[in-house]
Amino acid sequence: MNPVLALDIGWGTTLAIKAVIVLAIVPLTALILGYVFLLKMMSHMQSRLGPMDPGGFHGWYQLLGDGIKFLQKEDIMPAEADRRVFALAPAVVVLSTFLVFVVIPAGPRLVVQPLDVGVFYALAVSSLSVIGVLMAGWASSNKYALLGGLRAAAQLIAYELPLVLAVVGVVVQAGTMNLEGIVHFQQTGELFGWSGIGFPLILTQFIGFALFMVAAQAELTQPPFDMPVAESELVAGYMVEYTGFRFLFFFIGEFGTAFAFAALAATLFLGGWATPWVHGTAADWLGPLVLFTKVMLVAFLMFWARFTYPRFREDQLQAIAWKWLIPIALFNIMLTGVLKVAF
Amino acid sequence: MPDETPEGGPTLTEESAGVLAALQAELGDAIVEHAIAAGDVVVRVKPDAWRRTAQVCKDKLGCDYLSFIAGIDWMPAPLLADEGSGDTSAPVQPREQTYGVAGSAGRYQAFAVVESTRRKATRAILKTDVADDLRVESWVSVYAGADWHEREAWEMYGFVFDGHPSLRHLYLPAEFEGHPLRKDFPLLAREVKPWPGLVDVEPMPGGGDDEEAPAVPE
Amino acid sequence: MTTTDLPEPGKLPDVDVDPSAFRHLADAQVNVELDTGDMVLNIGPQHPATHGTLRLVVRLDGERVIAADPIIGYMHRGYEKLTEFRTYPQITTLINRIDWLSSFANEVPFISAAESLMSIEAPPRAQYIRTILTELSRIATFLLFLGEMGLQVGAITPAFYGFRDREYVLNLIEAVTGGRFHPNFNRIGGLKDDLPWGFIADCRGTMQKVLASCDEFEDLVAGNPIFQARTRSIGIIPAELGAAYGVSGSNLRASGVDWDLRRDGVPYLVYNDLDWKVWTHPDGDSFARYWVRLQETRESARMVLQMLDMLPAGPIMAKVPRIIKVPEGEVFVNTENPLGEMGYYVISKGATGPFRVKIRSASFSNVSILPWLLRGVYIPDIITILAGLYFILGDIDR
Amino acid sequence: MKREIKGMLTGLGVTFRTMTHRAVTVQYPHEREEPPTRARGVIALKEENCTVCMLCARSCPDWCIYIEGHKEQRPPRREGGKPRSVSVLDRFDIDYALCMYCGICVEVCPFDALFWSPEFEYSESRIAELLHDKDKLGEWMETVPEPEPLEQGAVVKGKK
Repeated sequence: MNPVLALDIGWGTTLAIKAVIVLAIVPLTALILGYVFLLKMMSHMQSRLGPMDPGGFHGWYQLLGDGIKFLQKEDIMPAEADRRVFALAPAVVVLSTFLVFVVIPAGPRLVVQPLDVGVFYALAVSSLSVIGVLMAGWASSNKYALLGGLRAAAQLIAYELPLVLAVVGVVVQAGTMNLEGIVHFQQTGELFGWSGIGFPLILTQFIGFALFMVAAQAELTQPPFDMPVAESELVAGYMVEYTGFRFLFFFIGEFGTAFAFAALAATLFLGGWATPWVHGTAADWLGPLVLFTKVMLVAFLMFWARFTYPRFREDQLQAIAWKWLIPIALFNIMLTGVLKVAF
Repeated sequence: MPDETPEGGPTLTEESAGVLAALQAELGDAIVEHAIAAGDVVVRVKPDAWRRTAQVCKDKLGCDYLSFIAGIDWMPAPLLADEGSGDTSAPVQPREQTYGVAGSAGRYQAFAVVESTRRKATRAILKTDVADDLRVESWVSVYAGADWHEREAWEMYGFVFDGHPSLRHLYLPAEFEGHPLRKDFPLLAREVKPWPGLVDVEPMPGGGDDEEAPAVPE
Repeated sequence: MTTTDLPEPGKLPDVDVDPSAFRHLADAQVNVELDTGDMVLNIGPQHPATHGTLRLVVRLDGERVIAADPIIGYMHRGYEKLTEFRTYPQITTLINRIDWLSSFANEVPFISAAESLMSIEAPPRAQYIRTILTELSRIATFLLFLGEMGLQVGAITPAFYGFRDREYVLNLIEAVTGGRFHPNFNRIGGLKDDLPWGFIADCRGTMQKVLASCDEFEDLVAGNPIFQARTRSIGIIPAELGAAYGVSGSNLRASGVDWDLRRDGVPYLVYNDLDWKVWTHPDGDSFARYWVRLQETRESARMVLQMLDMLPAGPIMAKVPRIIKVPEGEVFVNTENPLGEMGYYVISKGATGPFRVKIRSASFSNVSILPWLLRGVYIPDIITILAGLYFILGDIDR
Repeated sequence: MKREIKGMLTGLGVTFRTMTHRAVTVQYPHEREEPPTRARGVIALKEENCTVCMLCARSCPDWCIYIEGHKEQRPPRREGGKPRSVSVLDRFDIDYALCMYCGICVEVCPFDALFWSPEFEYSESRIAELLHDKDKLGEWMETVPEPEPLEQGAVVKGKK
């Protein structure tokens, strides 16, 4: 295993550094996405400016301040709540976000823990959040929260399948489940014999990419699939009873997971950290930047849809998953398989 | 005025005249009186024909649309302040109990407006007297929308609508007592606070010239 | 995108919603195999979808409504009682606050009622300005609706567009009347003031903006397949039942009833001089209500543009005694307000104030159909139905 | 299906287009919109015109104007005339927490002592502090704008 920063240090220290990096990166990415998209892009799409004063430059400090404010707030728990489960639920949600980050490579050697079953692992741990959401909905002892939690469970489970199936095409083409392997495949691949831009898999897996984006949107419970939260119906769904730092956990979970899914999409379909003509040490330094740019691009698409579309109804959502996404995904896998064998 | 006939006075519009003729043909004796209110026909029917009137309006006149049902209390409201006290905050209404167009037999009346969505400017104002037992026939079986209007009238005036499925409080809390729109129900907002217009300019002690009106300039 | 690109009115889209399937499921056993317990959910009085303080107590089987009971009155201010203690000019201030989104339109029927009892007619210029301002408040109300409906269905952005575009119209109203929300601009016999210099030019520009933003709403909301999936076949009001409930205005026109008091009622203001059209939609569902209001916003903008060209010169006040005493009599005046039929039954006994005023407000009757309408729908549909009916709490509770 | 896809894309187009345009927000404390001349922001009092006739207090629908005054003897205007008795305003309070901003008081004032001003920045942190006295109302006189010209076709009244 490569050390993180080309330094020869013991595995214990490495582990500690890795843990710190992951712990730092999840809130950081949540902050960045929250600021760039939730505060700024949404505002401008709605013909407003968003926060302008905090921090001086375009209100960059706003979210940070909000976070600190959340930490200072009183920890309120409903009297009837199942206290232990109630307290544990946000942690479970955030945990699943942390775990996804573990396998996403940000450069040739910059990955917390390369896994041979990286894709499988990432999608598996991302669905852990369902449990947290369900716990939150159940433990809140609130009817809105319960409805929200049950909706979330039904929805996340329904969209787990298309999400996985959408990725299968990529795995089939790249021939590996290792995320680093997939990136390498895309970096070194050739497009009709021309290696100028490598071989980003979106070119052949555009159906998979579209499915992945739709399913990811549902996994993130973002509009048009935000029924578990459904501001105008369930007020805030499973989050309705949460305040202070527990709510902050959900917020970090939401945006951190959005970043993680965007990073997964960027890695699987857009070539991840790879730039085809950059190798070696340069790639070490350029990789995170390239990945970040791609992630922001993917996140822009996600949030663009989020701020534009109304939401479906729960039954319509299920119909879309089972009647459209899954058949299309299966068809895509079949097509990929046939083409893989043919060429 | 109750007994005023529309001679030389206001006239009915063509549509209202048609409504009146049709109502007279259908209801006959049940009509106690009719009058005109700014071109509209006001028909006062016997209390026991109240629901039949609605049915006739809906079936025969094409008045398929219920605008509202409400109550009136013709009793003059008790004065807020004694006469001569200078309190002119509320408009001064006549002190004797008079009734509006088409008359009334007593203090309470229920009235309603029905309209037609199919014929142009076709509508009827219907009134019926409410006796002391405050019982009125309900219209819910004819116009489904009468439900809330009758609940409101029950709450505000205490009218009991026979045949209404559930007379519950509509606006006010369930434990509320009294019927706020009755004229003898006090408006507390106007009683808890003295009228600021009452305070008049007082002359300086020993200043003389009390008779000069303060308001008139040079 | 033009209107023709929208689905044919009357033709149900290929969404997997069969209205007959759940319309009266309330009467049937909903879940045969697994007998689930009912849950009573209390929506409101403080809930994002209730525009204020409407409260709905719904009995649910899963997410399906078995019975719904709207509870109103959290904002009841007793205006009918208050009017008995006030003079006519003072009442205008109060009735501004019944339907606060289109306050100017509220004033018109009351002032007309008083004018009718006093046999006064406002001069033509005043009538035109009244009509212009009434239509402006209609546009302001509907623009908010067009955005708000998007919000209730889950899209945040249209709401901001609604507020933004409404502000242009409110600025016009404020420039004329001095009040964005509560103009208090009508006087018995005319208006408080004439139009300020530059109003006509400003108004023309704003109407173009309104037409443009209607196109935007069509692209962003009405044309969106998700929005259509959420609103089509949801909350169908049959025409006869709607009329019997007293549902009025755009809600009734969306059920295919070609009835607009501006055209079909007792003539008022200057609508008969204008060239305009009453929009109807045969479906009667939430989408139809959205569509009708969208068209009516455009129609109103066109009417305002016409009136700006036709505005006659002259005084804006008729001769009116200094102290207003309204002669004895009764009159019922109803007008087509943005939310539906707004009517005042004024009984005068010759004093400076009325003896009794019955306020017939549109939202009250529009909402009274809810117990019928909500049976058998899902929770998300409650919200679209509420949003589609478009009520103002002040207009329900008075 | 084609219509659905088109419907999805036009929506994205609308939000994207708006994003590229200038936002309509006015950053309030830094920049401010000018309310129109007629805006009913606050009622200003020209104390010297007030004759304590109480008309405004009486016609107020909310009973939110409180006036007190007394009479004073003033020396006669002309030599040898009778001494005049004038009313002097002691108190003129408007409770802006109750005021409905209807403007009836401004209209009924026969001596042009009350004016509308578009001034709107007088919020208070406590509701009782919204009761403003005649000094405060007098200060707002400076913000009262000149009446603006009327639109063409208007009949300009002789007075005012």
